[in-house]
Amino acid sequence: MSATICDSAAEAVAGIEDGSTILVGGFGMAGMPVELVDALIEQGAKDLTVVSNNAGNGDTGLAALLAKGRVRKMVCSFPRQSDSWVFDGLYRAGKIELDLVPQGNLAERMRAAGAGIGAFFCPTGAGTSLAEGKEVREIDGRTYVLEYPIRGDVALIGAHVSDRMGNLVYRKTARNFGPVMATAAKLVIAQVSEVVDTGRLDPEAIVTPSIYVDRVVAV
Amino acid sequence: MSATICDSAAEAVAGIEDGSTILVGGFGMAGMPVELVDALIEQGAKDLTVVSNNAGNGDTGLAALLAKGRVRKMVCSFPRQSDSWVFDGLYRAGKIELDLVPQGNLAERMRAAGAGIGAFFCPTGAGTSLAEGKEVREIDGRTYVLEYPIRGDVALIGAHVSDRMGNLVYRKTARNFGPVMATAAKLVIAQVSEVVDTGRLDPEAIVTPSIYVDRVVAV
Amino acid sequence: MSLDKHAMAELIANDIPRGAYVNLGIGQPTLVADHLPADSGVVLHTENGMLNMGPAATGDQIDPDLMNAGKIPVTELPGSSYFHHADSFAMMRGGHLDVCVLGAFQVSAAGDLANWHTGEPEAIPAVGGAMDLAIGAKSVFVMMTLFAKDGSAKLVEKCSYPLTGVGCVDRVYTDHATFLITPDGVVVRETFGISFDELAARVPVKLLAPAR
Amino acid sequence: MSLDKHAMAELIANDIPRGAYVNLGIGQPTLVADHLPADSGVVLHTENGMLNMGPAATGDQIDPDLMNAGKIPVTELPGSSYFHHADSFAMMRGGHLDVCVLGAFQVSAAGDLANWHTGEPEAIPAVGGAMDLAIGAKSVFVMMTLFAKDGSAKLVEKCSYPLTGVGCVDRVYTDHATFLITPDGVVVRETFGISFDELAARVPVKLLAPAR
Repeated sequence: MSATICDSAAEAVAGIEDGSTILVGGFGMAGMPVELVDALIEQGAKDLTVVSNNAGNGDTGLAALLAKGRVRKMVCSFPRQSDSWVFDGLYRAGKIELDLVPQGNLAERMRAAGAGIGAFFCPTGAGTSLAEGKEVREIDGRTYVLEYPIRGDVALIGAHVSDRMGNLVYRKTARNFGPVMATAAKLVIAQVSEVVDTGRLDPEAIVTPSIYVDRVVAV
Repeated sequence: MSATICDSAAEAVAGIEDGSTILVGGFGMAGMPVELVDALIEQGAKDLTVVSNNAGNGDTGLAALLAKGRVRKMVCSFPRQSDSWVFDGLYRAGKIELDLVPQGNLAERMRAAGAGIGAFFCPTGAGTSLAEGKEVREIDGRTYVLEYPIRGDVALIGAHVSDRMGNLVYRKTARNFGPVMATAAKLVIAQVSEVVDTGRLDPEAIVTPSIYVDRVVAV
Repeated sequence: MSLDKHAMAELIANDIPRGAYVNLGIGQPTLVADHLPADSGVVLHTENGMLNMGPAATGDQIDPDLMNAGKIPVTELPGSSYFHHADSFAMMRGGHLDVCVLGAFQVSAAGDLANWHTGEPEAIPAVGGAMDLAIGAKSVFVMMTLFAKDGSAKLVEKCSYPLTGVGCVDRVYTDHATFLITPDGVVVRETFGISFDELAARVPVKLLAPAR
Repeated sequence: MSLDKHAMAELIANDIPRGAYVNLGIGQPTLVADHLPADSGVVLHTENGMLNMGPAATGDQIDPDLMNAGKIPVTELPGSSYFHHADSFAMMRGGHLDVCVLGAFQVSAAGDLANWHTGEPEAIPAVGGAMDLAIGAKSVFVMMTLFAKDGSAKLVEKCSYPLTGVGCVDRVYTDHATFLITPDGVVVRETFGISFDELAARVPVKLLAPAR
């Protein structure tokens, strides 16, 4: 179905259930759907698993969601940053679970979820502690680790412009995880700077086709 | 290295060796690198394996390459078309080998080659004769077939515009296999309608970044 | 009276939910596009890399770079987008299309589909995107005549032709009846110019009467 | 005299082939960019989705949507392109980058790399793209000081820190020497302010003298 253009971030995140797995876009603050995360905090869903490259910066956005105790588990590549004190505290206190995934595997495992791939043999991390317990296979003389899809119940992403159908374009390196997460979740919610009339975006330059997008809100 | 802008299709295909695996872009005639295929016929490489969605139309292009007896094996999804008499004749005469691959597996297996994936479990074709002899695994209640990468020694693709570095954009459904093949071959040769100065293409709309492109020729 | 292909296409078109993302297979299924209501909001996908495909191109509209999966020149609608083949088939395989309408040689009672190869030894095999389409969409509709030229039913207990996909078909639209493939068996949703009993006598599959 | 980090960066910059596609890891390796000749044609990749990244942004150039993998604001050069994370890491993992320059805690004689985790139990683990970078590029260069603060060599027989990648390092640039990891063993390419014998005495790895 074509995307629903929402009037508010609150409307956009309505109905997210406790226990959901939420994919949250962004690399640092670029592409981070700040207003959607704030709305999710207001909305109140808890016992969440959050999949995102980082584990929150400062005291706002994802960090604020963590601080409220809403997140049971973080799946990410790089939780430790200079301003990740919220995650650091919860982790050291044993109040949050961490599933550490190499950044490319995070992206490729979500891509697999979106592309209907059941599992894939990946060379990244072979022979390291992050591959411990995983199936390993030698193919053409190289060692590969079997990796499974990461699926979301919900994806919250930040894009640049949407048309009224939900076709999305991004801006510079804020593109990062958004297009992949949009393929990997059942309910995809995008915040954008602007919603334009359908037909205004160049069909050759659309990065996320509307088929992947359920709700859009301009913030 | 940045792409070499060639003066002629002959220069662009120079050095292709006998026995090579050649990925040839296009879906029907859209995106088909006709001038490069013609130059390859002139160049004379033989005993080729050609990977392309179709197996040639009419008497020109890929069909002409087949007619010259240069192709040992076709890897494709749809060889039988109303005007595929050249392939049909060779196949019925036992003069060409056929590896029939479902269209999406053709694309995904080349994508795997370009993305450094060793193999992947794919649901397409499970339980059919095209999966016979292949490794099968049930994952989360669904049956998947293990598929391996398809790599090319050379890719011949048709794009729309290149800049002088080799960044490529395509046009409408002529995009098809080009971007995937560009990632999957050691030597990637693109024919385009126009070469423009670097900086003229919108960085947000480039489909094939220059890193994948070795030679470009305007035809 | 049994349905002709246009009536079948209209029936299918009316069963496609508003705003659905749909792939119409090569051949008769493309007729479905002609019967979609103007305000249906249905978005057509073509596996050669496009969403929101418009009607067939005519005259000056014909552009050799813009064709559908059957290699017929088509047009684009506002909101269309282009993507490469790996992305296009990821979209299909990943279950993002709502409905796919395909032709068939045979469909089995368990929803197995045979539509790519007659299995004749002299035939040149060609599969295209058939296997990818069969397993990809949320709902797979088959559009076919119920009986082959020799009078045998194409809805069968077990396909004799090589399979395209296993257990993938949800509904079968034919000229004589519409069938739902359910976990409980094959349900006849409606018949056209034939009684349920007559149908049951001619189709070698246990048929369940429509739910009332 | 041993090299400071700028001299090491210059040495590496001069070893990068003209026109190469290069990823410079977070930290000291980013210094390499400052020493590339203006006409080098080297194209920088940043794993957060960009090719042909320009120098760090200053003043009005700063754009919150344009940063490198270290989350430092950067600029774009003519011919730059953007792509999403799966495509960016496919580019790395698929072996399309010519050179990647990484920092390290330790490198083993067999080219194993340890650069992501000190293994201390209280440390919060964070890997980022380190493992993807380690196994992806055609050539992996390490840039590090040869000795840790406690005086122990960071070029070791076997890494004691958790591994980032196995057998992935090709060259090790340090303040005291440049080492080539070869199938025959560790070759000292050149030394800086230290003799080969002194180096061999301080590094617990069998070192081969440079080829003459």
